[in-house]
Amino acid sequence: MLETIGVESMDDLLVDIPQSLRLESLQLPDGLSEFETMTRVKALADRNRVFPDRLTFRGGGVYRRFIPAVVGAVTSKPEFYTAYTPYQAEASQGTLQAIFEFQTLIAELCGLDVANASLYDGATAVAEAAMMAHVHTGRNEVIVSGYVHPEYVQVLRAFGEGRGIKVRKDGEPNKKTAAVIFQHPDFLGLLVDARGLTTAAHDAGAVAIACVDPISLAVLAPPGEYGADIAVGEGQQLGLAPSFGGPHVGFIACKRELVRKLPGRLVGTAHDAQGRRGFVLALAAREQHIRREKATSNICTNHSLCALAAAVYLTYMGPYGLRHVADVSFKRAHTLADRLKALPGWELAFPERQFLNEFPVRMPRASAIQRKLARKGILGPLDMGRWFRELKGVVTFTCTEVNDVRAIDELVELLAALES
Amino acid sequence: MLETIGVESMDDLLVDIPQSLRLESLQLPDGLSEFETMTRVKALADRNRVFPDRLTFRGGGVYRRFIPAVVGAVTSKPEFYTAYTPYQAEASQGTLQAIFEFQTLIAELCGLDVANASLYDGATAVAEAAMMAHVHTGRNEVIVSGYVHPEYVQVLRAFGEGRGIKVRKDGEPNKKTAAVIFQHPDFLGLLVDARGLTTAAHDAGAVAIACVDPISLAVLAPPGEYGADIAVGEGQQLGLAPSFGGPHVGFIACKRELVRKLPGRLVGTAHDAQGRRGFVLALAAREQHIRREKATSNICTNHSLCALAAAVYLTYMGPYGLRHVADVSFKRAHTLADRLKALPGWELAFPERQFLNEFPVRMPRASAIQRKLARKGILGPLDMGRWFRELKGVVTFTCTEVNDVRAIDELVELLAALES
Amino acid sequence: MTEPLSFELSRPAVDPPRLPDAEVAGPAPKDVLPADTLRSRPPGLPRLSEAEIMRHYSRMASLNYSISENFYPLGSCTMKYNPVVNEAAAALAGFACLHPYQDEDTVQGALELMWRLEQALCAIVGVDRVTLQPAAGAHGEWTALSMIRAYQHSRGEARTEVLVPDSAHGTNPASAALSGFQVVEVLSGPDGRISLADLESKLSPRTSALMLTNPNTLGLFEREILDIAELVHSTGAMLYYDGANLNAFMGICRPGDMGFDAVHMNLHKTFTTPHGGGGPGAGPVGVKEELVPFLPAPTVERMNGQLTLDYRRPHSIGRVRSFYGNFGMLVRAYTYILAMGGDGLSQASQDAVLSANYLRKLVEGDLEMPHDGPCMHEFVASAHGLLTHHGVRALDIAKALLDRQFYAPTVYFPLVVPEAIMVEPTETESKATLDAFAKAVKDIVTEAKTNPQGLHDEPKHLPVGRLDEVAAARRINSYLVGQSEDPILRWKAPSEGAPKDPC
Amino acid sequence: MTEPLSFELSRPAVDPPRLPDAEVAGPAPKDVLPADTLRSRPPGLPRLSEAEIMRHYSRMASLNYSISENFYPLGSCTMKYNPVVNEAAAALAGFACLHPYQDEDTVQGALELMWRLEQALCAIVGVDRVTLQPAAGAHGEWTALSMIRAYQHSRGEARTEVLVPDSAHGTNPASAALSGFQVVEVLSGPDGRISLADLESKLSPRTSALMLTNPNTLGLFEREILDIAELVHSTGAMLYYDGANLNAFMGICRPGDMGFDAVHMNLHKTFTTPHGGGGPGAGPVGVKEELVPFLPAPTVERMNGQLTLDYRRPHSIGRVRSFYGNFGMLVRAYTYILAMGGDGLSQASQDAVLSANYLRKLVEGDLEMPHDGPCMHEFVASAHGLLTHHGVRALDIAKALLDRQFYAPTVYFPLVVPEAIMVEPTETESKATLDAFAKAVKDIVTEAKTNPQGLHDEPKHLPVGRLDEVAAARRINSYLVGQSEDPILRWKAPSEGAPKDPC
Ligand SMILES: Cc1ncc(COP(=O)(O)O)c(C=O)c1O
Ligand SMILES: Cc1ncc(COP(=O)(O)O)c(C=O)c1O
Repeated sequence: MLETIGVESMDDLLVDIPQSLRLESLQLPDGLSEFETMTRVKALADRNRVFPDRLTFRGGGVYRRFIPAVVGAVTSKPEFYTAYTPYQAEASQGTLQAIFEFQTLIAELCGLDVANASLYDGATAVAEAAMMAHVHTGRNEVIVSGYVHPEYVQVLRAFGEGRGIKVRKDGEPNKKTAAVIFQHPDFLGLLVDARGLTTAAHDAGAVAIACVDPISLAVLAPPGEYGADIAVGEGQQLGLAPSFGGPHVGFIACKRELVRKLPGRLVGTAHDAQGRRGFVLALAAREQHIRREKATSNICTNHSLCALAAAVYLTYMGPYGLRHVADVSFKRAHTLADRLKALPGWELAFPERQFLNEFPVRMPRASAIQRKLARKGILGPLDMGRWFRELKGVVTFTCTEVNDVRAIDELVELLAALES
Repeated sequence: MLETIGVESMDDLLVDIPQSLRLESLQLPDGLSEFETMTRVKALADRNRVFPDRLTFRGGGVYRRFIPAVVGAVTSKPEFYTAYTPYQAEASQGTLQAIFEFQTLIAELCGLDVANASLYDGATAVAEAAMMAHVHTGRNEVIVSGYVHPEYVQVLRAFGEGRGIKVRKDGEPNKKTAAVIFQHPDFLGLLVDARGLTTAAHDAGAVAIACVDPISLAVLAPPGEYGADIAVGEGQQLGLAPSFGGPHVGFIACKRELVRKLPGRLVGTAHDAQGRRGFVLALAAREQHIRREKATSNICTNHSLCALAAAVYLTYMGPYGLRHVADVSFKRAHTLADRLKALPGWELAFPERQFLNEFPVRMPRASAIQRKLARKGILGPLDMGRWFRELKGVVTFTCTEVNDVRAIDELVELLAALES
Repeated sequence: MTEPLSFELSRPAVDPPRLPDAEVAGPAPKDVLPADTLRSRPPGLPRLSEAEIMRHYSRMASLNYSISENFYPLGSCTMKYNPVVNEAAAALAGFACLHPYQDEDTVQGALELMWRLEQALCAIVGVDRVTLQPAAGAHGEWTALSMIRAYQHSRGEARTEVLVPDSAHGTNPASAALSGFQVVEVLSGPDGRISLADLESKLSPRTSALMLTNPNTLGLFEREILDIAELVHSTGAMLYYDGANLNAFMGICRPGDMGFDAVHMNLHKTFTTPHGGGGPGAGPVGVKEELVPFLPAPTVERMNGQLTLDYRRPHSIGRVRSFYGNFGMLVRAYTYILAMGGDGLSQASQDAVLSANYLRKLVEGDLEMPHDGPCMHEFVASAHGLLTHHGVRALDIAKALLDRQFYAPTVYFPLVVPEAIMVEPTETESKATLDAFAKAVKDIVTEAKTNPQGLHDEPKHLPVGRLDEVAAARRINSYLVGQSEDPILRWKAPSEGAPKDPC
Repeated sequence: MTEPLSFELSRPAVDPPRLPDAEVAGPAPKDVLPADTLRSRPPGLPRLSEAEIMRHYSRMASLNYSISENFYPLGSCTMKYNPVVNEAAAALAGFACLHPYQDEDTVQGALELMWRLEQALCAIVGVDRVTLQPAAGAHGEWTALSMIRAYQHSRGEARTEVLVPDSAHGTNPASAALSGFQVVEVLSGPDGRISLADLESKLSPRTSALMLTNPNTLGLFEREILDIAELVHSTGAMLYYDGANLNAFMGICRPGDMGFDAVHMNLHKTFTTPHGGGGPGAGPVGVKEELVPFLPAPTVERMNGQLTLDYRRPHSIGRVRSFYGNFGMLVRAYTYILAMGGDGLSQASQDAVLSANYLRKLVEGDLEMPHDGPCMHEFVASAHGLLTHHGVRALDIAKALLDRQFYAPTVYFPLVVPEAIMVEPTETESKATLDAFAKAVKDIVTEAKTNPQGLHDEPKHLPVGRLDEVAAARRINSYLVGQSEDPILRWKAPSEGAPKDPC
């Protein structure tokens, strides 16, 4: 090949690199065979502790759920996972159609008009939504109402910093308010007054942004029903492994009038000369590759494959399967809550509030108990005191369809034994 | 659908079934969700003990070897694994070409003219080869020379039973002898006089059948080089998991003059009207669906997907990769043998014989030691006394590229500690 | 687009993959083994990078039709959807990494699975014990016949004939022959069922067994099965059930109750283990009490709460394959049975029968139906009239279906129907798919009547057109008789030392 | 063949999948929650069986080109082969099943992997620390600029401008704007490199940073990089490296040594994590000493032999995403780096440069090369002459390549080359593939000169022909302004209650 090029050596191709920059070699060990590589990587994996699904009662934004095998069978298809962003539509109809289906599924779940192709995660989805509100209203303040996932709020703050968006915790919206952001159910698992918050936002001319749990929407009124303008959320529960926090998938859906402000990719239908329907990247004029510094967002690579997983998951479940999952999780969590609050010294932290399948409990001697649970292979509840000073001693438990009754029994019996 | 058919109920479609035969229901529990199913199946899997690759020193026909990830990536493609036997060639070119490549790879390895599409396993491959020899020579006796895998011999006996083929252990071939069958290296891992056995068979007008280890053929003279007429073997080492003994893959290759006697599928090239090359099932007139009771074999479904795995494995390795694997295994096994024979009371069972990577050792207090090895997570050697009275106290050890030096150290140190 | 062979893509510039080093000193085989035991030159394996391998096989995969992308109504083959959870189950390290010679106390889960699968299969087909050893249906047939022979032998009977209907699958007579029996053909009657009269005339003291599948290969239930069983048993012969058609009646009836003494099952048909492009499958055989002593060894037995492999079976026919059968396929089938349950399996069979009758109804205006319905899980149509009147054969219809994204039905089988087209839709296909297939058949038949020549040129939209098998056979023959050096049955480097030589 | 939407395939007759029962008594949400918090009707999800889902997505997959089946020379995107072992590594239960809020002592292996990956990336690009949090390249750009702003802020500087070359990727100005900076464009000179004179004229005390990729998006190494760095640093601004082009010189040179203060890396380009049809990727950012205090929290630190997540970073810009980044992608990249080693990575970059120059040479007779070589890992050609003389655009060439089984190069980027065709072959393609691609280009250019109209009609062999994006945009606009009720951006049931309604 060098001969064809007409040079003598590799160095002739690297002439533009100043000699002073040239390296002898990388300060890294030599390569390994696949077998040795995998042996070492597996040794690292083995140094982590895997808690079984059924004994995992910790949530806080990442949940154990049943993942149908068909999800992995689809996402592991190289035709999907080794394609790029579908710039050439005619040779990317598989990816484009999958995104189009994802957009529709999310819009349906949220009861809103249009959803995008995906965002990185729930946290950046909240931040992007705030940016939309900021641009839409021309206002510089967003209100975070109630217990929104603390990491989402941190990301929102970091995002807002550059654009001069102030993040206010609670309080009444006013005419400086670009958006009211709430999570429903909130970070503690409690239902909030989504309708009231939406109305208050609208009354102040602000945008209402609902951060939602997609599985809850099989049961709860979707944001579109109570009038929220933008719905965002984290899609991990829709067929994605916990994977130490990522990759998962953020989603965002909005009303028609906000569509031009949406960040990221959007896929729409188009037709060829023979009238065949196909799918294309649409409204690209919002995006960085066309609009550069005037783009609605800088996002380019998003989380397409995770969106595909979510689409397969939702299609597997269908409307009634998804509701069944939500119902089972609800029933089990309520059973667990009833049994926990009967333990001496335990009480629900907000007994007057409703929840679905995650709930806050006041638990005595939290850290000692956590250690004992771990020793028994149980991933116990999540300590809220870590983030909220006022919630010292409060933990949240999560139940889903993977926590069978025997697992709940095991947990409660162990706790009862510890209390006695 | 019932309406279209023009009946009222399912029962109307089942009218031909005598009422007395109709069941109320199956005596089986009701079905389960995928999640519960997998939980139960996994509970069974968890009741088995998995010895790590590197600490597995047991062989005897099934070996731990490095399986490149690309093998699974190919065989898990639904286009391959959910297709049927390629009856419609135009819509099955992928499967047909894969088989054609497998046939070529096996023929190349064996140094013989033609190989078939696969057989069930090494044992039935031996039996089918004997059947070929029986038909080819019109003779009724086969000689099994030396330590051929005892289960292969059992299958050969069962196969022979119906056709009246007598299986003789060792002895000189004579004019009643249809075939001389030997394994090289043999069941103990020792090289045999393949050339001499082949010549003796030919001198008596018998067919020489070599049962070979495919990885050994990267190093050892292939059957074609020393004149064997048929080569058979077990292909598990070519990219297939141990899987408690199956599914693996049998292979068979032969000289040109025996091709019409081959059992099972054969794929060949053919061309379409435009001159494009394609692949088709060939020489079908040997087979059961055409020749029925006069077929060379009754085999129909064979082990195509396993053959595909083997083809990918061999292509990944290439000629020099495969030799490297054989060399590494050889060196490690010889190191282990040297260290074992230095242990007090231990000795090579056949010190005058050559071996590649499996070898017989006389070991004191075998069963006590095995128990202790198992306790340390080591799958120790295989007891030959189980099959051969004369080999009481003899065990075989196996080393491959997965048994790293630290594993060998661990094993030897543990044994040394037990001996002192 | 076709794909070159790996051998043609091979490049000498490709380094072998990185592999572990020996890490120990010591000579290589070539340094110590006698020269005449060594290979003289490396085997002619191709040399490709992993990237090239992946692309090569991915492209080949895309040349295949498969149940995952296409309706695959291949009669007698029960091409139903293979749940992906089966694959996950078989891949569990606790199964995939087990050495067959591990000590029994370390494989109790595997033995438990085999035990439970055996129990479930017994319940489904109505037998007393099942061997899981046979690797496929044909292997099961032969295993069963061997047991029957051993049983009769043990009673001092030397029965030498096996009766096989003319509509039987080719493996039936082949298995009988392999077991050393004479094959005697039994004729079908005009209603597509076995002719009782003919059966009676062929039965004799020499008869060892009658091999039967029910519903038979025409998709028709042998209504007189109880009479057949009585007749066969009355001569002291046994009744063997070819289980390829078990998908027709799980939970509806059982071969054991019909009087069958031995039954094979194709786990790769009825129990959704994938076909793999031609295997691996699994062909367990169930038997009634009197055949139990003759089962292949080992069997799985429960003793004092532990499961154990029982090798001490003095009457056993021996071993029919190494180890314990295609264990990985047993895991898949067990997973399927667990997920479906008794209720699910019954429903599956009912839906299979419903699909077949529905589709039969849709196409009966287009294709001749040589036999009256209702059918069971499949039906056989005929293109005989089309051939006579329009010169269009079953093969042409098959190829035309390929061009319309459908895999073809089985054609020219069973042999008793001229220009047979054997359609098995299975229960996992939607009505929409059946409707689309029926429409394709209608279109093709219309084309057959208006433009038969067009059909002869199909398929046109596949990677290759019809391949000339006759020419291929001729070239193979030239090779076999030594008139040519191109084996056709394998790739061969153009010539020694030519650049294509991969080494 | 196109594939209907899942919503169009949906059938009300399909039962929901079997799912675990609650196993506990107790009311369902609808029985206890206030009515106005409840959903009024089920969401419009499709209803398909698993078999139908598998077939639906399998067929869709077959409509895609991908690196596993096609050469994919998409410039700037580094579409190289993704080793399958990466996938196996990420799927290990010890990684895939970790909850991000597990206690640190239960995730030491994961933290160790992150630590080692950070070390390796530091060594490769020549920086002091790396944050693994950003989810993609653009996210990394924004993270880095945020750190630079925070750093300058901490020194009391309020720098408001970021300089971006006219050849830069769109995410560069977009990220700068998102970080609140004014974007100032720097012009390229006639040799395709940044114009030092123009740079000097745009630099000012307001300048916060210059964003640069090197080799730049024309595939050309910025020969004067050391002068550029000095110039930028002399004004107190910082130098930011867009790591999309890192594949050009691993082991050959390092951005850190060139003078870059912050560097993002696209693990989904250089380090073989698959692109997934548009992510997920990972965009770690490496920084020099002075920016370290501003890294997002948490960082991974080693303390007393234990690894820990350090949240107490008072100067940190905060958090840029939840948890610790796209951990699954980090596992893949680490696996790749381990397998390749320092030697393998260096070889990869050299091979990438070799491939690009070879391919450039092959096509330079057919396509204009606006800039002199040698190039680095990619090159940019132009169809400007073809457009002027034959009316054939870069887009036409792209579509014609699709018809020949090749994915198209990036077109119309970078913006500084008219009718740009940006080709990045990568090191994992064989010479045979490059030759075949060059031949296809030659054929297409010949056709452009002889039969330009023919090219406008391509692609002809794909599931759809060219799609009318303009008409689509018009219809979307109608919807957005309320003149139509078809959103185009999603499927909508034909009308309420119509049979297509999936619920
Ligand atoms: C009716 C019938 N009998 C027997 C068999 C043989 O089964 P196998 O292919 O598993 O050996 C088949 C399958 O092709 C069949 O359809
Ligand atoms: C030069 C360049 N910069 C930045 C990016 C943005 O990276 P990402 O898509 O990962 O956000 C890309 C990738 O498209 C690129 O090619």
